[in-house]
Amino acid sequence: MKEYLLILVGTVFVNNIVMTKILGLCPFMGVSKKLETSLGMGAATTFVLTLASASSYLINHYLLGPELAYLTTLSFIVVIAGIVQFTEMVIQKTSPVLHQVLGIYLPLITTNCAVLGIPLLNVQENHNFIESIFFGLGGALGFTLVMVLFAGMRERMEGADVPEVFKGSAIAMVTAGLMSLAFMGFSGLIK
Amino acid sequence: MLAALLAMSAIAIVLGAVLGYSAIKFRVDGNPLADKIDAVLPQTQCGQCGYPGCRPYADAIANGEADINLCPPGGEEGIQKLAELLGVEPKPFGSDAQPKPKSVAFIDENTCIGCTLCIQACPVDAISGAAKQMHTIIAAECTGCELCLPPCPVDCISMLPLEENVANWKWKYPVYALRPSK
Amino acid sequence: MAAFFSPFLSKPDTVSRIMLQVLLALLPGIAMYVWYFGPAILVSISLASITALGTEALMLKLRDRPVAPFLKDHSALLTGWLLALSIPPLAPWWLVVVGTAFCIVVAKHLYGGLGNNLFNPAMVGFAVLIISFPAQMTQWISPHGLGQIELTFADQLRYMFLGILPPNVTLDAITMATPLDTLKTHLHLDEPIRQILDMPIYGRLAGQGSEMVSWGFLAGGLYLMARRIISWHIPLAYLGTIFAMAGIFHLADPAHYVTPLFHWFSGAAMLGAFFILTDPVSSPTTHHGKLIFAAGAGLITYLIRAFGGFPDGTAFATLLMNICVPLIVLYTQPKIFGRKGRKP
Amino acid sequence: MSALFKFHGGVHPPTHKTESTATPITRLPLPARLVVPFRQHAGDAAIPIVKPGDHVLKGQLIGEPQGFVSSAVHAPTSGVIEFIGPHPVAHPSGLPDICAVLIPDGKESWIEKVSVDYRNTPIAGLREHLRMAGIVGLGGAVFPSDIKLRPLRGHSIQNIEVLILNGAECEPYITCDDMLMRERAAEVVRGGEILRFMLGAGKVLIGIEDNKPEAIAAMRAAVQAEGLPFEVAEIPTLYPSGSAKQLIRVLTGREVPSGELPTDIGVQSFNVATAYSVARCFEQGEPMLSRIVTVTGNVTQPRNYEVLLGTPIADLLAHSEPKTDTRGYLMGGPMMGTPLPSTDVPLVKASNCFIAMSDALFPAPPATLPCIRCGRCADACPADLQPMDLYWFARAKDFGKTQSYHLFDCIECGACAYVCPSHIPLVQYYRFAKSEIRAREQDKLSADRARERHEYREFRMEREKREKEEKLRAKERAAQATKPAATGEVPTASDAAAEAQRKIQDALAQAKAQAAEAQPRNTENLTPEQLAEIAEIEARRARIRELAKSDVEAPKE
Repeated sequence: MKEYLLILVGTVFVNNIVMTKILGLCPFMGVSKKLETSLGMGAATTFVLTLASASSYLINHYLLGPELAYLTTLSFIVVIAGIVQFTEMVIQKTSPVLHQVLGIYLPLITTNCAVLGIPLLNVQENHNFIESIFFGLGGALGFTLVMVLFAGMRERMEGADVPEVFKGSAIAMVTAGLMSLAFMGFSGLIK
Repeated sequence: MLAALLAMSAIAIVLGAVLGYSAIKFRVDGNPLADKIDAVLPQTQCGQCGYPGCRPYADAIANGEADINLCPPGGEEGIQKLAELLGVEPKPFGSDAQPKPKSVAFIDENTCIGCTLCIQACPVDAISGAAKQMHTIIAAECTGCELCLPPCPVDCISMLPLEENVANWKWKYPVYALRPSK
Repeated sequence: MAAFFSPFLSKPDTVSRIMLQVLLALLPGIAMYVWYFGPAILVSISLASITALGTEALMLKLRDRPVAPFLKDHSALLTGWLLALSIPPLAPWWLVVVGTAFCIVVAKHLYGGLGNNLFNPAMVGFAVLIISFPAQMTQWISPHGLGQIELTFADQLRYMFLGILPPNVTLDAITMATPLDTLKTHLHLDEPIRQILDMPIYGRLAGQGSEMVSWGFLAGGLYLMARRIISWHIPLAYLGTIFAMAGIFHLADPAHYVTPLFHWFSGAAMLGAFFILTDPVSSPTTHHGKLIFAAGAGLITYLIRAFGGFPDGTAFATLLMNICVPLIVLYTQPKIFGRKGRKP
Repeated sequence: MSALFKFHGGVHPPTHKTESTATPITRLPLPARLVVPFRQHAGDAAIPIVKPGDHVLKGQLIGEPQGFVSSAVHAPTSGVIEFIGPHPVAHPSGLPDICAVLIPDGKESWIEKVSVDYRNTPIAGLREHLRMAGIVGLGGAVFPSDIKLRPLRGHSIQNIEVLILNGAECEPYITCDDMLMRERAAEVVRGGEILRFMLGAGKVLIGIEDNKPEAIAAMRAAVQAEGLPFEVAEIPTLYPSGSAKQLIRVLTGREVPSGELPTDIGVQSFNVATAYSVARCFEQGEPMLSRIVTVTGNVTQPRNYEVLLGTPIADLLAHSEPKTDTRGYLMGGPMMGTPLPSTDVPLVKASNCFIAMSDALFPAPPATLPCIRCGRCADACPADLQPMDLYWFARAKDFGKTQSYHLFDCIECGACAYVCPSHIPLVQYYRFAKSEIRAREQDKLSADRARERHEYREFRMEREKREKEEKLRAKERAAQATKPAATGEVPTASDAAAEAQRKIQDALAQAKAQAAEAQPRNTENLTPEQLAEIAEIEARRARIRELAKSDVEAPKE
């Protein structure tokens, strides 16, 4: 059980997929204007990612096997698209407000490189079923945590006296850069 | 090669089934967004946005036909609220639709001939009067939409901007020199 | 002009006086530093100050803001000093200049100048330097009396500015790793703590000279708390968490984990607790928020020191907790008057 | 002595009270002219019921209250109303307001004063009497006192346990309540008893800051003399302990819940000057015509005056001889007061103090720097708010956020701006944000009303259209029912054309017949002269027809 926790904590803090692996930047930049939207987006991405890493393991292990390995990326994308579409319908039904506020970024989860990246990493480091789920969950929670923190910072920066040239996404990029600088402090924490 | 096709089609079939089922189960209709947009609009029903009133403009924005900066009475904060609601970038006003200070219509009583054309034109029934009787505008109800100006045959209606008095005076945004006062 | 709205009375205190107090509070630590490590630090502090003021003036000119009031508020000076104190005194001159310039320009003025920055400028500079120039950042000099070759002040200056060493002296001879660094390297070699601590570099509590410098910063910090410039919440929570964590690990496995006091008086713990974490702009404003912020920083500092890749985690802990400040403040809002539900 | 409680924060500005308490209250001689504004109280302005040129007696009603939250306005002395119209008033906006200018005749002839035995008059009658006597809170809010005495919504009688008389007067420089308590404690205490009786309150606490020992002694002596079970509590000097919510917390330990009224927790508070004017109103039958005012600051004779309402400030200040280096005047205290646009403004019920400002007493603060979030304002805020966050979002005009940080719980006491090391005019930002939010809520209300009216109009148009159609169809059905009985077959298109033609002919014939009958009337029984005259006119008409004909032909050749 210890190594599962280690994977989980590892992917949330040490090698955070947004901060150290620099994956999933477009929703990270696009949705983090407001706290509620980033929470919603985080929840949606966690839901999709956990399902995706679970189903990608099953597909890779049982359906494709070694000789069809070249199909992994293709099949993963199809599965992820299916799951995202399913999630969009669930969200539209349960909370139309969140669906409207997330807007275009909800279907965009399909193209989120983190959502495809993590299953591929799972395959690369051939995690077993439980490990890949924890890895997916950890990656998504790391993504959500960092995006919510980033949304908090951006909401406070709204009122800052930022020079005209840097207003909006420019200062957001700088802040994201400094955030990943800070996350480098964790490097080496987990061997 | 055959196995690959089989595998992919298997995935496709499974996903198709799941999505088809959930499409039926999670059907949703109606568009609650239009009501929310209508709640933000200033309800002057003035038509300056090109739509016959606020509700049609709200529906137009909801299904994406209309832009959010066509409502001068809503002013700057109107666009801000619409942008926040729709999660888009707030756009400044176009050159034609500049917001004007809030004003109220006023009927010059010596030229009014009591033809009731303005009464029929007023979207919020803010003009009291009858055929051949004197007409007057209920200042409290008038939204300043200027729809009563064109139909008046004798042009006796003029728009008076609301002047500041002790009751509706507002504290101003504090301005202070960054340099020391001396 | 500002006196045209009520209230027309105000306390005579000003931002520059507050920052001045903090600068004064740094002096005991700097005195110890000079006493034990020689006057080289004064050179880098003055270099940092000149760069800080120069960059600040330049940025203010670019944003056509009045330069005088902002220069007199000493906030840029404080950032410069904190950065100079956290990098090796014998580091080449351009290291201090680049670091300070980066702090003032990127970490402070890009966000809008005084009061708008989200990260602690000094620590941003330190993090950039330690990641971009790891070699120069480990050239710490040894305290007096450790038998190392003593460079005269002139030699030190020549090395800092020209990079020339006296004829028969190699770089390794005059520099050494920080006590924390040597501890980590030797721990990796699985040597027991007792044996490591017998090395000449270690004094009674921690590093030979650096523990005295930490005492200096502790004295300065207590002065600040006495003058109510900083509140007790952040230092207490930060040092408390480090003490607790170190205590637990030390009790669990004394052979591999040093005593809490060692952690207190080594590296930038004291400097961080009283001067870096308590930067009012980048730390939370609510009392509970300060406690959570400092406790988190303490936890991360200990984790990086005990398990991480860098010798001292204070800088990264500060930056990581600065990221969480807006959220911490959002969720630790105190109950306002009339919402406390207090019925006597 | 009941236990005292503390509230969070508060500041200790230098009090400067001793200057103006040296000399007793002085009565000001009658000024040359009085300017009485009709909006001297919270709520809607009073409606003038006198015309220029009327002669009024001292104490005569000149302005009727209008609406629920309003109060009356009276003539401060006997004289002639010279003019009713806009006149500069002491308002931060500097805008004029409707005032009555009264020229005193010097006789000070009173109206017939009727004292009221409050013990056996119905409470509602007493409240109406207070409203028509223009009694309003003199602590600074000038809220009509009769509304504060009204039983809580839904309750028949008041369930007030504690009545508090607020003599704290925590603002620096102001000493009008202090001098009032020292010299007229008896009437203040009797006024307190009247208020206690009207509220049915069990206990009465009088809160006075401990920097006013003489006032405390005087009030205790008066309570003793009147034999009333009141308790004079000596509270620690701390600004803003005089604010109602904070004083209630200090004296009773209860916190008025945010957004609610003190009466919701069984407490009600009145300023001591209000109690005094209630006593004068019932015992001497005098409406509120004058008040105690402190004139202090950069003047040679700082002291308190009893001044008629409407006295121009210039006259009042002249008595205290302001020094030459005075650069401006302030109404109210230095923490919450407003700068006077000019001294040609009248004294109103809310003006408790005038301060002459000089650079020595009120030095210009150093340059304003950005907020460094040092947290001192949060430690000083008596409402436990986070002023730096409120400032941050008010400056960014993000009013939704300011409300989520409880902007409307801010009592604008100025403690935060007082301790701010960057000297930011924080209260000004909060006032700006509050004004904007109130204006937007007002717009929202009128927008909703406009939508309702628009939707009703649409509905009415639909209904009218439907009714018209039904009427039309009904008429057609009725017309249909009668016509087929006569012709039996369906008229073809050509028949229809012939039908129309026939109709036109009939109409033409009828018109010609009418023209023929139209004889010139009244041609019989005319006198000979009239007949001659008609003949001459006929002749002239004939000649004109000739000329007209010739002209018409002339151009043709």
